[in-house]
Amino acid sequence: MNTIKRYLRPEQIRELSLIVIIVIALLIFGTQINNYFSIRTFNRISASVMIITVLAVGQTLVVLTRNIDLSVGSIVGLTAYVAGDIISKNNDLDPLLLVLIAMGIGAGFGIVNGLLVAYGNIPAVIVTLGTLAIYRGLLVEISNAQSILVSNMPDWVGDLPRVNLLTIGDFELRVLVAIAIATVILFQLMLTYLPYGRRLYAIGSNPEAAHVAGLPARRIVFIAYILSGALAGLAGFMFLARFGTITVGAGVGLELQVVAAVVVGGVNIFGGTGTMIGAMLGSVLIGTLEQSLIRMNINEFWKDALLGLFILLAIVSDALILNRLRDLWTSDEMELRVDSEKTQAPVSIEHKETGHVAKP
Amino acid sequence: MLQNRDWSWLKTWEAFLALILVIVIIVNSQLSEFFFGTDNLINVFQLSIEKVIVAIIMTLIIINGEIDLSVASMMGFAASLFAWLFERGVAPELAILITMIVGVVIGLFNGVWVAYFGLPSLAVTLAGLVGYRGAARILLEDRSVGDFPAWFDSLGQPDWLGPFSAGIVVFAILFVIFAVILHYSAFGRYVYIIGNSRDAARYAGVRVRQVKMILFVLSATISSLAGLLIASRLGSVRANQAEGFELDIITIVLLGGVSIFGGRGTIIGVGLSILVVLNLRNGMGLANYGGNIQTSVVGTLLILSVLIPNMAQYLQRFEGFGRKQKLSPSSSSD
Amino acid sequence: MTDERKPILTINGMSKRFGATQALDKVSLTLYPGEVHALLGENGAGKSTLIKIMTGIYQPDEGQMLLDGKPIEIHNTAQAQSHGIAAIYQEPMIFPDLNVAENIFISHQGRGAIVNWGKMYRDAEDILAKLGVHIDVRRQARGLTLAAQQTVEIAKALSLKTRVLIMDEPTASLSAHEVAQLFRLVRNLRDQGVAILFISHRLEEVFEISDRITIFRDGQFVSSNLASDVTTQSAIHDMVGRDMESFFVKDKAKRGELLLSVRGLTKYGKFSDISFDVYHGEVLGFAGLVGAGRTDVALALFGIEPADEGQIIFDGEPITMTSPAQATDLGIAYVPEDRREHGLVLPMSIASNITLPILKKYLGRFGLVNYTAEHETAEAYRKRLSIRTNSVDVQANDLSGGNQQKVVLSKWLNTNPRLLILDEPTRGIDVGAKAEVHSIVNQLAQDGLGIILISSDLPEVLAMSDRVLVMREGQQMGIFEGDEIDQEVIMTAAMGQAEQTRMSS
Amino acid sequence: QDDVVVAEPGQEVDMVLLPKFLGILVFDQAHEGALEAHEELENPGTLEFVGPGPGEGADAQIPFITSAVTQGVDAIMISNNGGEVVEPATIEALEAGIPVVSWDSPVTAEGETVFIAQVDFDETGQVMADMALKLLPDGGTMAILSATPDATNQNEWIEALQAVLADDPETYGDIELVDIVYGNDQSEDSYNEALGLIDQGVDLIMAPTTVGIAAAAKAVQDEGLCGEVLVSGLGLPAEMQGFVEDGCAQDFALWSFVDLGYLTYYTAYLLATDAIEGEVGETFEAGRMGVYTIEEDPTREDGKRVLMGPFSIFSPEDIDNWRVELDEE
Ligand SMILES: Nc1ncnc2c1ncn2[C@@H]1O[C@H](COP(=O)(O)OP(=O)(O)OP(=O)(O)O)[C@@H](O)[C@H]1O
Ligand SMILES: Nc1ncnc2c1ncn2[C@@H]1O[C@H](COP(=O)(O)OP(=O)(O)OP(=O)(O)O)[C@@H](O)[C@H]1O
Ligand SMILES: [Mg+2]
Ligand SMILES: [Mg+2]
Repeated sequence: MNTIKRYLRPEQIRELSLIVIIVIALLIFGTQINNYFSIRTFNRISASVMIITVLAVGQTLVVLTRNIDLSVGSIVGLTAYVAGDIISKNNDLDPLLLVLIAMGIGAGFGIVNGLLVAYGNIPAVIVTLGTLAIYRGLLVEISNAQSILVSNMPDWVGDLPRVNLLTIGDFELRVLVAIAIATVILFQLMLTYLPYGRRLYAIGSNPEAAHVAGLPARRIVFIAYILSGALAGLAGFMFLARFGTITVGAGVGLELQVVAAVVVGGVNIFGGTGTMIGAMLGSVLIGTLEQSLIRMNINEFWKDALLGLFILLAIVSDALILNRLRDLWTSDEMELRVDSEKTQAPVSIEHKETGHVAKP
Repeated sequence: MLQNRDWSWLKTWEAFLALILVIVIIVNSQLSEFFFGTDNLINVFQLSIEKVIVAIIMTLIIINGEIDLSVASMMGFAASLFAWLFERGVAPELAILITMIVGVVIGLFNGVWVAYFGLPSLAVTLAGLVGYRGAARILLEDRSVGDFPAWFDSLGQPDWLGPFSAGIVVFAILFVIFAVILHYSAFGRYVYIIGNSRDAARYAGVRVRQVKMILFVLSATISSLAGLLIASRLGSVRANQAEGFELDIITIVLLGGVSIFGGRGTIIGVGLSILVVLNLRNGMGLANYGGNIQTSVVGTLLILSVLIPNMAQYLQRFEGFGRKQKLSPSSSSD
Repeated sequence: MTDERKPILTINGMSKRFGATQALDKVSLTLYPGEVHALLGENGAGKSTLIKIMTGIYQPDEGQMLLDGKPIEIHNTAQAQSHGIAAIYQEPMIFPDLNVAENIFISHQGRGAIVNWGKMYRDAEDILAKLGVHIDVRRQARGLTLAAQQTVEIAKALSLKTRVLIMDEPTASLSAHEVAQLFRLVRNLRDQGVAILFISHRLEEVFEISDRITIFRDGQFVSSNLASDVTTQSAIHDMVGRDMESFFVKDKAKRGELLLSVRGLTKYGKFSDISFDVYHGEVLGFAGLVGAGRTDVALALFGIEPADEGQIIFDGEPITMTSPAQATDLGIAYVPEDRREHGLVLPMSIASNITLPILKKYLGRFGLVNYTAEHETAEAYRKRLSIRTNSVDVQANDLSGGNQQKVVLSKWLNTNPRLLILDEPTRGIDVGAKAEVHSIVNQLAQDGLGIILISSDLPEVLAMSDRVLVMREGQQMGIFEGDEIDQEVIMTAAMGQAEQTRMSS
Repeated sequence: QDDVVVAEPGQEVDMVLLPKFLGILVFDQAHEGALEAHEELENPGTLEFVGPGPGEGADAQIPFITSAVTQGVDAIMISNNGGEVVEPATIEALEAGIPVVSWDSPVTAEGETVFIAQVDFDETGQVMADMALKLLPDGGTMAILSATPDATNQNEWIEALQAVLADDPETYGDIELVDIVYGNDQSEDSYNEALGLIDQGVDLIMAPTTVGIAAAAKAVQDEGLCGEVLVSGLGLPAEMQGFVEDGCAQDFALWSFVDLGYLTYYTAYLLATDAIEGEVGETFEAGRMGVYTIEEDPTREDGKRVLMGPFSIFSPEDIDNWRVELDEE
C-alpha cells in the first residue's frame, strides 16, 4: 500500500479517472453516432481541442500560482488579427517568423497583465477582467473594425490545418495538433524538472511561505503571465489558420472554455496542484463533448448544460473524493519518527555544495 | 460599518467616485445639450437596469467573501423558461410564478454546494455559468420567442409608472432595502463578519451556512426577476440573452470599492459606481464610441480602482508583509 | 567568556516606525557564534519586527547591521539567506502541496537548471538523518504535525549553510517532549557554531536553553546579560518595567451546584470515552500534550464539531449539541485557542466583535442594530477588563495580543454564560497580560461560573484549577484533585505512564 | 418626369449609419458608399459609423439608437439585427422627428420611415432556390446556415425560400430543406455549425450571409469534402474566389453593398432635409444610381421600401469574368 501511495499520487488517480471518463464518453458516442471511430473523428476532435489545449497550458501556469488569466480570449483575437494583418500585407513572410511575432505580441500583453498582478498588487481577477475588455477594445480600435480575409493571405495559412506531420496508415497527425501536444509535453517537463516549475507550485501552495522562503514570487508570477500571453499568441496564430476569417469578435468567450478545461482537468483553482497532462485531458473531454454532441441526433443544444454538469462533477469529486484520498495518502503511516540515540550525535551542518540539482 | 478606519478610507474612495461622476456629468453635458433631458437620464438607467439590479445582490455576495458568476446565465435561463412556458400556452402570470420558483430552487442548488459542502463558489458558479446557459439553450434552442401580452411588454417600457419602467422601480426599492439590510441590520453585519472571517463568525455562533444560503437564493431570485425584466423590455427572448453580463456586474461592484477578498465595501459606493459606469457609457455613446471601446474604458477604470490606492499606499512607504496585508496599516494602541 | 569571541552579527541603533507606532527605537543586539541568545519582551515590544528586519521583510528606518564586522544591507529573504541568516516562525511556513524534500530545497538557487529528483531525495534523507529524525521525504507536507513541519523548517535552514538561525516563538504550539526534541536540535546547532536567536514567552524554556538574554520594552533596548546572571524576577522586571507578584492566584472555590455532566463522549478518530463533571464556581483544568484531543473535546461541547457518541447533561437536561449557536443560547461560551483565526474578526471594530454572538439582543426599531447600546456594552467591558485602547471603534487588528484576548473574553462574558471554556487563554501573551487574564478567571469562578481551562502551560493549569483532567492521545487518563495535582503526577499521566483512569465524584 | 426630387447639396445634416455589427466586410462597403454620397452632397454635417461588436445580443443596437436621439442627429440609418427588439427605440426616434431609414435588414413598418431593400425579398428566395436547383439537379438535402435568429432580412429570405420550395413541388420537390442553423455572423460559430451540417450528411449548405458562406467553405475545405458537400448562398467575390477556384464553394449571389450604402444615404439625406416625406409614390434621384420610387413593400404588410437590385450571380463557370484582382486593393 505504501509503495502504491508513494508512486501513485491522488492527482494521478484523478487523471486516470478522467481518462476513464473520456473513454466511456467515446464509447457512448460510438454507439450513437455512425462511423464514429474513424480518423475523421480523431482529426475533428483534435483540431477543435488544439487551441483550447495550448491556452489551457498557459492558464495552468497562472492558476498554479493562485492567479487567473481571463484575458486570453481577447489576446487570441488580437494576435490572430495582427498576425493575419501582417501576413496579408507581407505574403512572403517566413511562417516561423509569423508564429514568433504572434507569440511575441501575446507575450507583450502577458507583460502588462503580469506587471499589474505581480508588481501592482492588484488581484488577478480584477486585472484580467479589465484587460479582457481593454484588449478587445484595442482590437476594435486598431482593426478599425475591419476583418482579416483568407483571400488576402498566402495559401499556406489556410491550408495549415490540413497539413500532416506524419501519416501512419490511416492515422494522420496534423501539424497544429502536434504543436499542441508538444506544448503540453514541454511544459509538463518544465513543471517537473525545472526549479521554476516547482516554484510555481510552491507559490500557489502557500504564498506567504514563498515570501518568507525568499522565493522571488513576483518575478515567478510575472513570468507565468508572460508565458500565458505567449501561448495565447500561439493559440491566436492557430486560430488564424483554422478559421481564416478574423473579425473583431474572434475568440470571444474562449477564456471560459479554457478555465473550464483547466478546472475539469484537476488544476486546483486556488493554486498548488494540477498538471499539464490534466489540463490537456480536461480540454480533450470538453472538445469531445462539443464535437460529438454536434453529430449526435439528440441535440447539440445539450452541449453547454452537459459541460456545466461536468464542471460541477469535477469540483465535487475533487472536494469530496480527492481530499479524502489526500488525507489517506498523508495519514500516519509516514509520520515523523524520532531516532533518540542519533540525536545525541552532533549535527553536521556541512553539506555538499551542489545540493540536489545537477547541471543539464 | 461603523468603524472609524474603514469609514475614513471608504469615504475617500467614495469621494473619488463622486469626483469622477461630476467630471463625467460635466463632460457629458458638454457633449450634448440633450444630456440633461429627462429622456436621456432615464435612458441612462433604462438600458442597463437589469445589470444594476443584479449588482446590488452581487455586492452582498462579494462582501460575504463569495462570488456568483452564474447570474447572467440565470437571467438568461429565467427569461428562456418564461418564454418556453409562454410558447406552450401557459398563462403569463403562471409562467412568471413558475420562473421565480425555479429561480429559488436554482439558488438553493448553488447555495447547497457552497454553504453545506464548502465548495468554492468561484468554481460552483462557473459550472452554473456554463450549465444554466446550456439549460436555456435546451429550452429555446436557437429560437427567438416573443409576442408576449402587451401588459408584460409594458413593464419594461419607460412609461410604466410615471416616466419609469418597472425595472427602475424595482431597482429603487431593492437599493433602499439592501442598503438598510447591509448597513443597519444584524444580517448585514453577519454578511460582513463572515466575509472577514468565516471561522471567527462560526465560532461566535453565527449561522454561517444559513447566511450564505440566503445570499445565493437571493442572488438567483433577483437574477431571475432581472431576466424577466429584460424579456419585457425587449419583447422577445433568446437563449443567449444577458450573455456576458457577469463581467459588467462584477466590474460595477468592484469599482464601487467592494473588496474581491470580502469583508469590505458599501452599497453607497456601488450606487456611485453604477452612476459613474452608466453615465460614462452614456457619454461615450454620445461621443460615438463603440461598445467595445466603452467596455475597455470601464475595464481601465476597474484596474485603476485598485491600482491607485495601491500606489498611494506604496508612496506613503507602508511596506506590507506579503499580499495579505490590508490597506490600512495597523497601529497598536498600548 | 563569549565576549572574547568575534560577533557574527551586530545590530546597531535600529529603528522602525509603523504609522504612529514606534515599533523599534534605536535597539542594538550582538550575536556570537555558538550561542543561544534569547530575546524577551512583552507583546508588542518589537521582537518580531526586529526579526523581519534581519530577514529583509521590512526595511529599517535607521540603524545598521554588521556581518563579521562588515556592514550589510538586506532587502529580501533571499539576500538574508545568502548571508547565512534564516528564520523559523511560530507557524511553520511549509508548502503543503510539495513533498518534504522539495520543501527543504525550494529556496536553493543557482545550483543547476534541472531538478535531479533522485539526488534531492537522497540529500534530504541525509539532512534529516543528521537531525536524527525520519520523515518520508517523498510524502507531501500536507498533514504533517506541527512538530514535523518545524523539523522540516530546521532541515531547510540547515541545508542553507545557516550561520544565524532565528526562532520566533517556535515552541508556542509544541508539546513538552517535542520541545525537548527541539532543544536537542538547537544545542547541536549551537555546538556547531551557529548563532541562535530564540524568542519565547515561556520563561522556564528561556532559562533552560539560552546562554544570553536580551530584553526589549516598548521598542527599546533594556538589558542584555548572560543567562546565568538573570533571574526570573529580574527578567520580568526588565520586561514589564515593574516588579510583579506571583502570577497565579487562585482562591479556593466554593463548589456550587452541578452544571455539566459528560459521559462517554466520543468522536471517532479524535477522542473516546471522555467523562467528567463541572460544578458552578470551579475551574476544571484540562492538561495534556499538544494534540491530546483537548481542543476537540471543547469543540464537541461547543457544537462546532459535534461528538459521535456519548451524553452531555447541561443543567440537568440531556442535550444534543449541534451548533455553536445552540451552545451560545444555552449559556456555554468558548474562547478558542486560535485568537486571530477563530476568536476575532480582526478588521472589525472592538465593539462589533464584542456584541457578535448575541447581536440579536442589540436590535432596536425595525430590527436594525442599535449602535448606542452596542457602544455602551463595549465601553463597559473596556473599563471592566481594562482593555488598553483609545476607542472601542478601533479595529481588533490594532490591539496587542493580550488586549485582543481581553476582547475575546469580553465577547463571551457578554453572553452571560454559565459555562466558560477557555482554550489556551494565555498562549502568546506576555506575563503582564497573563496575570490579568488569570485574575479575571479567578473572579469569574468566584462569581459562580463553571470554567473549563485547557492549557499546555503546566504551571498555569496546576495553579488555576480545582481539579485537573489529563488527556493523552484522545484518551482520558484521569482526573486529579487536591494534593494529587502535582507537576510530576500530571506529566506522567500526560506522557502515558499513569495507572488506570480514575474518576473522581 | 418633373416630380423627381433632386437633392440640394450642401445642407448640414448629421447622420448615423448603424450596421448589424462592426467588423463585417459588407457593412464596411456600405459605409464606403455612404461616405461617397456624403462627399458628393457636400454635407458639412457628420456621418458616424457606429455599432456593436460581433457576438453582442439582439439589444446591442438600442443604446446607439437612443444616444443618436439624444445627440439630436438628423437621420438614422440602421441594418436591424434585433427583430422587433429595437422597435421601441426607433419609434422614439421617429417621435423625436428623426427619420429612420432601414437598409439591408428592415425594422418594422411602424418602426421605420422607409426600408432600402437591396433586392426583392421574394426574389432572394427564388434566387437561392434556383442556385440550389442548379447545384442539385437530381435533388438532395440542403441546410441553411444563417446569421442570427433575430436578423429580419435573413428570416424573410429563408421564409421566401421555403415558400418557393413549397409552392413549386414540381420543380423543387427533390430538394429537401433539412435544417436551419445560426452562426451569429462569427467565423468560429459558423465554422462549427457548418461542421455539424457536414456530419448530418447534407449535400448543400446554403448560407445567406457572407460570414457564413466563407466559414462553410473553409469547413468543407478543411474536412477534405470539396465538391462532395456543396456551398452556396450570399457571398463576397473577394472572399469566395479562392474557395471557388478550389471547388470548395459553388454558385453564390450578392448585390453591391457600396451601392446600398450610397442609396441609403441619399434617401436619408432627402428625408432629413425635408425634400421628401417618405410617402409611397415619391420619386427621387439618387446621384449616380439614377431615379428611385418609394413603393409599398409587397413582402411586408404596411411596409414601404425603395428597391435597389439587382442581384449579381457568381458562378464557377464564368469565374474569369468576376475574378477579383487582389493587387488592385
Ligand atoms: N506591519 C505592521 N504595521 C503596523 N504596525 C505594526 C506592524 N507590525 C508590527 N506593528 C506594531 O509594532 C509593534 C511591535 O510589534 P512586534 O510584532 O514586533 O512585537 P513582538 O515583540 O513580536 O510582540 P509579540 O510578543 O506579541 O509577538 C506593535 O505595536 C505592533 O502593533
Ligand atoms: N498536525 C496537525 N495538523 C493540523 N491540524 C492538527 C494537527 N494536530 C492537531 N490538529 C488539529 O488541531 C486541533 C487541536 O488538536 P487537539 O484537540 O488534538 O489538541 P489539543 O489537545 O487541544 O492541543 P492544543 O490545544 O494544546 O493544541 C484539532 O482540530 C486537530 O484536528
Ligand atoms: Mg511577535
Ligand atoms: Mg488545543
